[in-house]
Amino acid sequence: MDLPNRIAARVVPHIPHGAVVNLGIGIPTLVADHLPEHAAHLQTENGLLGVGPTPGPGEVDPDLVHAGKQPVTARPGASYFASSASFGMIRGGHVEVAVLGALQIDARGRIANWAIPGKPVLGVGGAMDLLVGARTVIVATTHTAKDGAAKILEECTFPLTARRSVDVVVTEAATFRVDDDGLELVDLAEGVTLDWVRTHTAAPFRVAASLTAPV
Amino acid sequence: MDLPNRIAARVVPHIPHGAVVNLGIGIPTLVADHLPEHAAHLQTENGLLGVGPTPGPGEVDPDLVHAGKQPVTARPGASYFASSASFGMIRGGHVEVAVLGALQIDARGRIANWAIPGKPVLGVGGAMDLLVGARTVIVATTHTAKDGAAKILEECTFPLTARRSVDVVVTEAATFRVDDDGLELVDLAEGVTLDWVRTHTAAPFRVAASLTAPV
Amino acid sequence: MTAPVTPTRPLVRGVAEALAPVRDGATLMVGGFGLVGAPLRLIEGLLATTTATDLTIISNNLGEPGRGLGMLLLEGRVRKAVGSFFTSNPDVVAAYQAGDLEIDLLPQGTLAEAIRAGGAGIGGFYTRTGWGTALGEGREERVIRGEPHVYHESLRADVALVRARRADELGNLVYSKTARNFNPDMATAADLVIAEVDEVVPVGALDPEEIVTPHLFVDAVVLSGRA
Amino acid sequence: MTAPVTPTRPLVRGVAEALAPVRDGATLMVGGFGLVGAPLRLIEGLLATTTATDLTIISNNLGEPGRGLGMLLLEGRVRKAVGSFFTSNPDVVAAYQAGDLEIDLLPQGTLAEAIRAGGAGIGGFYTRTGWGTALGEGREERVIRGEPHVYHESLRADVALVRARRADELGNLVYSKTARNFNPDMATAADLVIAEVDEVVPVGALDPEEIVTPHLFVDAVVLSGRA
Repeated sequence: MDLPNRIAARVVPHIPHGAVVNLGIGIPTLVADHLPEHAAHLQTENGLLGVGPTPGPGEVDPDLVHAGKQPVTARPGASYFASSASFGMIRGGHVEVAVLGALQIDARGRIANWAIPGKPVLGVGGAMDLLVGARTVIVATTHTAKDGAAKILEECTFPLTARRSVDVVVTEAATFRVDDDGLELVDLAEGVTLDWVRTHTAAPFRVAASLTAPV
Repeated sequence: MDLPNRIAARVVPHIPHGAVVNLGIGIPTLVADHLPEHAAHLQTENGLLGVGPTPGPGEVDPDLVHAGKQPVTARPGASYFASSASFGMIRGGHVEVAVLGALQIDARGRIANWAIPGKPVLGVGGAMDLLVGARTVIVATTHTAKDGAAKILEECTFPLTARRSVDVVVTEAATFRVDDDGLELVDLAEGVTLDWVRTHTAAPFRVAASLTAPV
Repeated sequence: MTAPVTPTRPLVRGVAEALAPVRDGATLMVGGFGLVGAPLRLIEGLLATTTATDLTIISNNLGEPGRGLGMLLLEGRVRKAVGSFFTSNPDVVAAYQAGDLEIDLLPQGTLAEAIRAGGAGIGGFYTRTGWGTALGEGREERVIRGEPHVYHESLRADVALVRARRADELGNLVYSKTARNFNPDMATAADLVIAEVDEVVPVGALDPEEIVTPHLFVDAVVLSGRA
Repeated sequence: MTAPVTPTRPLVRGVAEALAPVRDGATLMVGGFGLVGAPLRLIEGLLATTTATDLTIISNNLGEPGRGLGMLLLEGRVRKAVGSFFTSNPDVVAAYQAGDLEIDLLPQGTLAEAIRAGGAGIGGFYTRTGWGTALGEGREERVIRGEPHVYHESLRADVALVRARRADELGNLVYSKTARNFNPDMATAADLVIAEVDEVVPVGALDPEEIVTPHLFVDAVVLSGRA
């Protein structure tokens, strides 16, 4: 499995069976491929509840796409709605889980995922609404940037997407839960050491008792 | 024809062919019976565009009523919608004509039709929204109250329904147009004299040239 | 199309089971325009299967004398009513005058908009309706594009009781004609949403273009007994 | 059911005739999420049959390079864009950096809500989205039920160009799947609303429960040529 898919697969255990879930663009979109059949109702903010699998080559309907503008299908029981209604669902707290990507995450679990200082700020999409409105937010991201720099930082240097902290941060190496005291490391991927995570994480975090117990 | 129907019939010439029209409860509702077939699209604020005639005794559908809660039918091309959407149409200026009843009308053409001083104020319905939102508002009312008192007054003594002036006032005796200078008498019903109207109207009004020309 | 997502628990409940979470002092939204589109079986169930009292009811009307929400009023279960037209039920006028009932009167469009806003995560909004009238008094004013508006906060409830024609097994809802009215708005604006329907159809039986209330809004479905 | 109300004038127009009222400096809402549900024939018509320029475009995106609204941009017709996601078209970034294009960036939900509010006669509203971020800076704040919100005024346009699947002869509209997106909201929020459809059906052919945009919003219908 490639890196993005490894991360996506690690998100699955955090999604309750039957939940209504919105998957952001990028790695979050891949989560769909790893969810057990029928485990969740996927909402996409361009106006569909009940996103199904990617269509086969002959089955593409140009009027049926997800928020990443890629072709999808609709499951039985799906419904279509206007953008204002879709964001009413999102802002109104009717989407249980949003899985979002992130450029940076701070020590309080707040994320930056829409703008980079020094570049023109010309796109935000639904990121701010999802982060404010979803009942639970899971971040799915590589542990470090392409240049190896830490993405989990004391403070974000990029503009925040919202003041709200996310609930879970999932990387290829580690999983953190977020509470009022900040980040808690709750899981290490197979073959990853606590030392590796400490070296590649620039924010303080607690380590769950389950991970420090003698083996 | 009884008095309410005589008033309703006098409203018809003021409704453009093909207009979207909301008819208030009471005399305004009767306007539907006097509109030429197909002349207007009737909107009712409980969620229907395309109100048709009253159903026959065996054809009543308890789920199909107008804002006065009486059974109606739906014309071909009708549509149903939620209350928030219905008032979106009304407030948003998408209803061309509202015909409303009135308890009092002032010299500027502002109306009171929802509350009486000294009685508990427990009902307003859609009156304020219609008066604010409809592009043209026509009042259909008896010229005087049941006790013979004038309803068209210098100032309303009952609470106003909105600060907005109506456009036309139609009674069994007279029709007034309203502009920035107040009321202008533009029509007298057959057999009604200017003197009668002056006696039964407690607000100043101008008389249109067409009515004062020598006969 | 692939198979539907299996519901995690049965959506269709008995009246008593569905209403069990209603607490004393709760705020309830109840659909309907008069009795048209009112969830009458659920309202009867509130009386017959719960002791919930001291309720705040958000509904366009309070039923008719001894019918619909009018029953709830006569049983002394209602502390406060938020709506637009109560004068069609003389019992409401009497209860108000006796000091037994608090009333918050809103223009009908403002009521509908406040419910829709509550469901859509909008905190409050400005409308021209009511400005310069007795119902606008004491409200914050704001001139927008040259026109005066008044401020209203959005409305939310603990429980919404709504009436629909048909549900599928996921809880997607479609309505019947003007019985739609406040129901779809209220179905978005409460922590617990219970829908009374005539009929439950299999998943996939409703046209995805035609569904008015997507299932994510609906927590429980009760049969009206009028299929 | 009785006979339908006869339309007072033909609703279906040619592209040039429908677009003739578009003036220099006009504000246009244009439906679509990227190119999905975008009224491509009307956009092409703006270029081919009008000289309208100095336009303000309210749309989620500005098309793709040389496609949809992207064409309008390359022809120098667009002065300002109001939307939520422009980075997918590098031409937009270039025009902005060259100082040729003004941009007003809104969160997508705020954009949709502002359009819906404009159509529904709501002057402005408060949302939590964007509070405490760069996009919330300088906006009026208000704490509602303990949560900070920011204020947004509603949006209106002179003309809306929307894409639907099907119209009836009165102008009632139904949409196709996720090509619905911003189109029904925009159809409510402009002085002149032109719908591009694949097909026009007789009055009565659409189910009244299924109509998404009632005809009172629609001023003209143009055929997409893709029936």
